[in-house]
Amino acid sequence: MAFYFDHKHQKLDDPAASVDKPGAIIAVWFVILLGVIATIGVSFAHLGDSALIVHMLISVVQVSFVGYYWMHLNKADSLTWLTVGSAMFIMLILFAMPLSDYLTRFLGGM
Amino acid sequence: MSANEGALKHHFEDIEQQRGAERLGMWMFLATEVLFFGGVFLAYTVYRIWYPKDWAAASSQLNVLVAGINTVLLLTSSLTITFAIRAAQLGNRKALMNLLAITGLLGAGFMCFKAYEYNQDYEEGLVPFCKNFGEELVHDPDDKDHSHAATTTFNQQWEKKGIAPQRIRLFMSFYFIMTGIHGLHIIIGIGAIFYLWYRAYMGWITADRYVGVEVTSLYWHLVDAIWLFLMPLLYLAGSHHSLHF
Amino acid sequence: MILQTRFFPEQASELAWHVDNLIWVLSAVLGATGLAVYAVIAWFCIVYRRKNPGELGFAPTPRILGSHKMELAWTIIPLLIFLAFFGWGAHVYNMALHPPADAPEIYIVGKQWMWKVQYPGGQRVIIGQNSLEYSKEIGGEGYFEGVMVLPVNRPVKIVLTSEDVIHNFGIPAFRQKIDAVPGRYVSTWYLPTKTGTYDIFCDQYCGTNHSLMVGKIMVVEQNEYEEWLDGKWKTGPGKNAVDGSLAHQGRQLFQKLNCIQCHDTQKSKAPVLEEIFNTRRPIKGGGTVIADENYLRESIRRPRAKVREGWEPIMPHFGPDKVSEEELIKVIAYIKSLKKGETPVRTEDWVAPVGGNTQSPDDPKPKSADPKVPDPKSGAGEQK
Amino acid sequence: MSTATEHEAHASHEYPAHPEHVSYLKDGWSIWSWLFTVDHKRIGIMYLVMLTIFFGVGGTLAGLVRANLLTPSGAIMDNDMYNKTFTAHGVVMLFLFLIPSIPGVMGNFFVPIMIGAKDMAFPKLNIASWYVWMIGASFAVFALLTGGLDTGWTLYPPYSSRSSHSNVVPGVFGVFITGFSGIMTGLNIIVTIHRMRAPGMTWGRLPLFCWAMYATSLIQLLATPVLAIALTLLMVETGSNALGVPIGIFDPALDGDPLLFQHLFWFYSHPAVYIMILPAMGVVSELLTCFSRKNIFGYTAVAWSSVGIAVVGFLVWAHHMFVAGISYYAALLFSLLSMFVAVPSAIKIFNWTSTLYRGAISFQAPMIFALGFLVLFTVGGLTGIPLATLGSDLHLHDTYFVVAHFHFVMVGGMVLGYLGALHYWWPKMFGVMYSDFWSRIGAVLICVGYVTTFTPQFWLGYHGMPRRYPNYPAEFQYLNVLSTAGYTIQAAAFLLIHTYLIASFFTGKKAGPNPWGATGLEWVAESPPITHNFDKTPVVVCGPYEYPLNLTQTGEKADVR
Repeated sequence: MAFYFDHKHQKLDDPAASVDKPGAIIAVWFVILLGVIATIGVSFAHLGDSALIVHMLISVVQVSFVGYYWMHLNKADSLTWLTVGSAMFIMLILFAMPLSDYLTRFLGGM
Repeated sequence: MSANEGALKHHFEDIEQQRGAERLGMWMFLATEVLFFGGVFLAYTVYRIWYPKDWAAASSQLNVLVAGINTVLLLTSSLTITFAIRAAQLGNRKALMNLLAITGLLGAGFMCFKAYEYNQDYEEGLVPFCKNFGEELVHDPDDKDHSHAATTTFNQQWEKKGIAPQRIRLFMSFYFIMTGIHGLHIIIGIGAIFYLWYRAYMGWITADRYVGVEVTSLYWHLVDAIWLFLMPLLYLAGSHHSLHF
Repeated sequence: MILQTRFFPEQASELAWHVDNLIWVLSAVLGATGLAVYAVIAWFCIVYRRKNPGELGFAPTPRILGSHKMELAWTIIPLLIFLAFFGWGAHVYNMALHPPADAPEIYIVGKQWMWKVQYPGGQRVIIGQNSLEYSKEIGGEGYFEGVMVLPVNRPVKIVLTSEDVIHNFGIPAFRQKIDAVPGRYVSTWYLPTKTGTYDIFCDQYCGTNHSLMVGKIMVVEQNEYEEWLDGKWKTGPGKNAVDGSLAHQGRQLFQKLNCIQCHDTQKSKAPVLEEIFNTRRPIKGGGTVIADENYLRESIRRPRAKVREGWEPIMPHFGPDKVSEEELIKVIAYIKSLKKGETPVRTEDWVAPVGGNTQSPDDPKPKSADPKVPDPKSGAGEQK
Repeated sequence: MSTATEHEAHASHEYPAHPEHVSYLKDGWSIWSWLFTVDHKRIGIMYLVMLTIFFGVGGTLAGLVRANLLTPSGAIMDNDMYNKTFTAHGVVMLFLFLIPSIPGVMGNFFVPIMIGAKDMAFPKLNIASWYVWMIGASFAVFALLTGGLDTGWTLYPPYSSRSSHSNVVPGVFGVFITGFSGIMTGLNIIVTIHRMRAPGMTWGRLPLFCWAMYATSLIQLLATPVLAIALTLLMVETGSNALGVPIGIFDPALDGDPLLFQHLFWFYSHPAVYIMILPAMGVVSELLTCFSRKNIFGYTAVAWSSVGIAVVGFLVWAHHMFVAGISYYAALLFSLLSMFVAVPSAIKIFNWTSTLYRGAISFQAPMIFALGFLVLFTVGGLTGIPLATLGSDLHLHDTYFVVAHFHFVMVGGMVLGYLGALHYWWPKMFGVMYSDFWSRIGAVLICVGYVTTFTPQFWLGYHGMPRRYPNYPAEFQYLNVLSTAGYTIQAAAFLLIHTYLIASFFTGKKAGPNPWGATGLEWVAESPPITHNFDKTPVVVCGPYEYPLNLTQTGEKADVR
C-alpha cells in the first residue's frame, strides 16, 4: 500500500498508457535536425554579435522539444515540473545577477 | 504484483513508489547537472561579452564539420534511446537490446570524432596546456597560392589582426574544459547504457520494470541537450566564410 | 594596555562621521530589539518554568497554534526597518563613492607587501613594514617606513591598482576601505577633518606578510603639507624623491618610449591625444568607448583591442616588462593633462632619465606643478 | 515467469533478509557489517565518528590561532605558519564539519524515522556519500599535512592561482570531492521526504526538522555544483601556472577577471551559510516544543520561512563583495535583497519565543542548548544587518566584526544546534542516558565560552582590526587576550561534554523509547531502533507537536514508558 499526499499531482504510472507513437518521436528528431541546420546557417549570415542571441533562441527551442517529448515532461507529474522549474529559476539567477554587475560596471554610479 | 516482488527493494512500499522515487532522483540529479554546466556557461558568457573579436577569431579555428557530424550522431542516439524506452514498455526485449546497442555505439562514434578533433587541435598547436600553443607553422591565409611552404604562425597572424593570443588561449581552455566535461558525461552514459544492455540481455528489464531504461535515457537526453548549447557557443562564435577542415 | 585601548576609534574624516552615525543608530535599534527578545525569553523561562522539574510526563499546557496577525506584524515591521537601513546605507555609500570634481588625484599601487603612493607633484612614498622588501623599490635609499601625508580639510581622490594580487587599502580612522584589483583602476576619496597619525591596513588577505602591509597616514596642516611636498620637511630618513610632476614624468616617458613617434601633431600614423580624456570615441568595428583611465590603460597594454575609428591597429603593446604600473600611471597622468597644442614636437632632443632627481632648472616642465613653488593648487593643475 | 524468478534471486542477494526485532547496533558485529552497511542509522553513526574527529582537529587549530594572537607580534608562529593554520581551521571546520554535520548525522539517522520510512530512498547512494566524503576529506587532510594551504578558505585568485606556492590543487580537489557527497545526501533526503512518507504523514504534519532538512538539501543540490565548477576552473588555472603555460581564467594579467571567481564562489558559499544554519533551526524547533510541552507557535510560518531562507539566500551573495570593485548598481541591488533574507530568520526567532509562552519549561541540557541558540543566533543575525548595509560595510568589511558575526551564526548557531540535537537524540541513538547534572554544566559553560570569545571581536572589528592578521597594533591586545580566554572556557566545556557522553556508554542508565515524553515518530520506535525502524509502517493521525494533548503522531500517549 502506497500513500502519496501529493497524489492529486501523481499520474497513475501505467506503462501501456505512456508508450509514444513512433511518428511523434521521429517528428521531434526532424524538428531538432532542422534547428541544427538553422544554427549553422545563421553563423554564415554575418549577424555579428547578435548571432549569439539567435543561436541561443534556436538551442532553447530544440532543448524544449527534447525535454517535452523525449524526456516525457508531457507525461510528467507536477513534482517533476517543479524540479525543472527550480533548476531553471536558479539558472536565471546565476546568469542575471552577475551580469547585472558586469553590464553596469562601466557606468560608475549615480 | 507478484512479478514486481523481485524488482521491489526492501524499503519501498510498492513498485510504484520505487519508480517514482527513482525517476524523481534522476530529475534532481539533472537539476544539479544543469547548474554544474551553468557556472562554466556564465564564465564563457562574461568573456564573450568582453572579447567578442578575439573569441570569434578563436572559434573560427575549430572544425565545424566534425561538430556538425557529432551533433547529428548525438541527436540520433537520443532518438534511438527514446525508441528503446518504447521497446521496453512494449516488452520487446530483442528490439530493446538492439536499440540500446545502437545508442551506445553512436555515443562511442561521437567520442571517436571528438578524439580526432582534439588530435587535430594538438597538431595545429591550439591546445592551451601545451608549450607549442600558437607556435606551429601554418600557411598565411593572405597569400592566396599555397605553393610555398607554411611561413607564419597563428600568434603572428593574431598579432597582425590585433588579437591578443592569451585571449585565444582563454577561449581554447574554455573549449577544452567544456567539451572535456561533456565528453566525460558521454563516457559515463555509454557505460550506463551497456550495463542496461546487459540487464536486458539477462531479461531483468520487463514491461513493468523499465524504469532503469527511463532514467538512463533522461541522463542521455540531458547530455544531448547540453551539447545543443555547446555547439553554437564554441564552434560558431564567429561568422564563418568557409568550412575549415 | 587597557589605557591604550581607546573606547571609540578616531573619527578623522567627513565620511567617518556619517558611517559612525549609521553604525550607532543601527546598533541602538538592533540592540534594543535583541534585548527585548531576551527579556521576553527570560520572563517566559522564569514564569513558565516547570514547577516540579523531576516529572517529564503530562503537564497541562494550552494548545496555542499561532496567530496570523502577529505573524504579519513581525514580518512587515522588521522588513520596513531593514529597508530604511538599506536606504540610509546606500546614501552613505553613494557619498563615499563620488569625489568632488576638483580633488587632486593621488595614485596608489599595491604590491606584496607594500603600498607605493604617487602624488600629483611627483612625490613618491612607499608604505609597508617589511623594509627589506621595499628598500630596493626606492633605490636602496635606506630603510624607513614611509608615511603617507594628506592636508587637513582638503578632499583628495585616490586611484588604486595592484601589481600582483588583490589588496585592500583601508583606513579605519576614515571608516573607508576599497580593494586594489590588479589590471584595473578603482577610486575612492577622502576628506580628512582632523590632524593626527592614523593606521593604514591591507584588509584583503594577500599572502605571507599580509599583516605587514600596514603603515601610517599623517593628516597635517596645509603649510606643513606643502613643505613636505617640497621635501623641506621630512617624515623619516631618506628623501621624498621629487623630479617634476607626475604628468611631467609622464611626458618624459612619452618621449622615451617613442609614443611621440606616431602620436605627434602631424597625425601621421596615430591619433593626437590632446584632450581626449573622458571623451567618447568611436572604435573600429562599431561602438564607442569613453576614454577613461581604464580605457587608456588597456590601449597601452593591449593597443589593438579597441582601435580608434579610422586608424590601423599598428601600435605595439607595452606589457609590464616595458612599462611598469607606476610608469603607466605617469603616462596616463600626462595624457590626462595634455591640453590643445601641448603635444611636444617630435624632434625635441634629449630627455631626462625617469626616476632620477632631475632638478636642473633648464628642465622643461609645466610650471603649475613646479615643486619649488609651493602651490595650493598643486596637483589640481593636472585636472582638465 | 522465469525471468522474474531469476531476478528475484538477483534482488534477494542484493538485500539479505533482516532478523526482526534486533537493534540496528546489534544487527551484525563485524567491521564489514559497518563498512558495507546500507542502513541509514549506521551511516549516521559513521558520520558522527568522523565528524567528532574533524571537529577536534578544527578546534585545536582554532586554539593555535587564538594562542598566536595573545601578543601583538604573534606569540607562537611565524606569519606563514599562522596563515596555514587559520586556512586549515577554516577548511576543516567548514567542509569537514559544519556542512556535513547535522545533515550527515541527524539527517541520515532521523529523517527516515521521523517520516516513518524504513530507510532512505537510495541506501547505496547514502553509503556512497560517506565514502565520497571520506575520499575528499583525505585529499584535504593530505594537502594540509604536506605543506598546507595558505590561501584562506576563500581561495581568491590571483593569489591562490599564481602567488601562493602551497598545496592549492590537492586541497581544492578535496573540497571539490566533498561537495559531491553533500549533493548525494541532499538528493537522498529530498527524494525520501517526497516519496517515502508513512501513511497520514502530510506536509502539514511533517516535523519542522524535516522541513529544515528539506530546505537545506534544496540548497545543497542547486548551489554545490556551481562551487564545483568554480573550483574546477581554479584548479585548471593553478595547474596551468604550475606547468608553466599560464591560462588566465581569473588572472587579470592574462585578461581574466578575479571577480568572476568571487561571484561563482559566493554563489555557493553564501547559501552554504544557510546549509549550516537551517538544520540547527530545525533542531531548535523540536527542542523548544518538547521541553516547553507546547505546540510550535505558527507551524506554517516556521516551515515556510525555512524554504524562504533557502530561496532568498540565493539572491544575496555579492554582499561579500561590496568593496571588491563590483558595479555600484549591483551593490545597491544585492544590499536591498540582503535585507529581505534577514526577515525569515526574524520570523523564526519571534515564533520560537512565543512558543515558550505559557509552556511548562524544564531545563535539561538540550533545552539549555536551544535557549543558548536563541540568544547567540539573535546576536549573529542582528550583527549581519550592519554588514548588509552598504554604508557601514564600508568600514566593517574584512574586519574582526565579520569574524565575530559569522562565528556567532555558525558556532553559536550551528554548533549549539548540533550539540542540542546530539543530547536530545543521544538516548534514541544509543539507548543510554548521559549524566543530567554534568550535561547541564557543560551546556552552560559552552554558552559562556562563546560569549566571552566572540563578543570582544565585535569591538576589535569596529576599531578596524583586519582579519587574518598574525600581528596587530598593540592597543588591540587587551581584547584579543580576553577572546583567547573565552576560547579556553569553550575548550574545557567540549572536553567535559565528550567525557560524559563517552562515559554514558559504560555508566549511563538504559533509556526507554521515549525519555523526554516527546511526540515525534522517532519516539515511537525502540531505542535504539530496530534495523527497519518500525515493526509495521506507522500510520500518522495528528500533527508533530501535540504536547498539550500529550499524543504522539501515531496517537499513542507520549508519557515516559
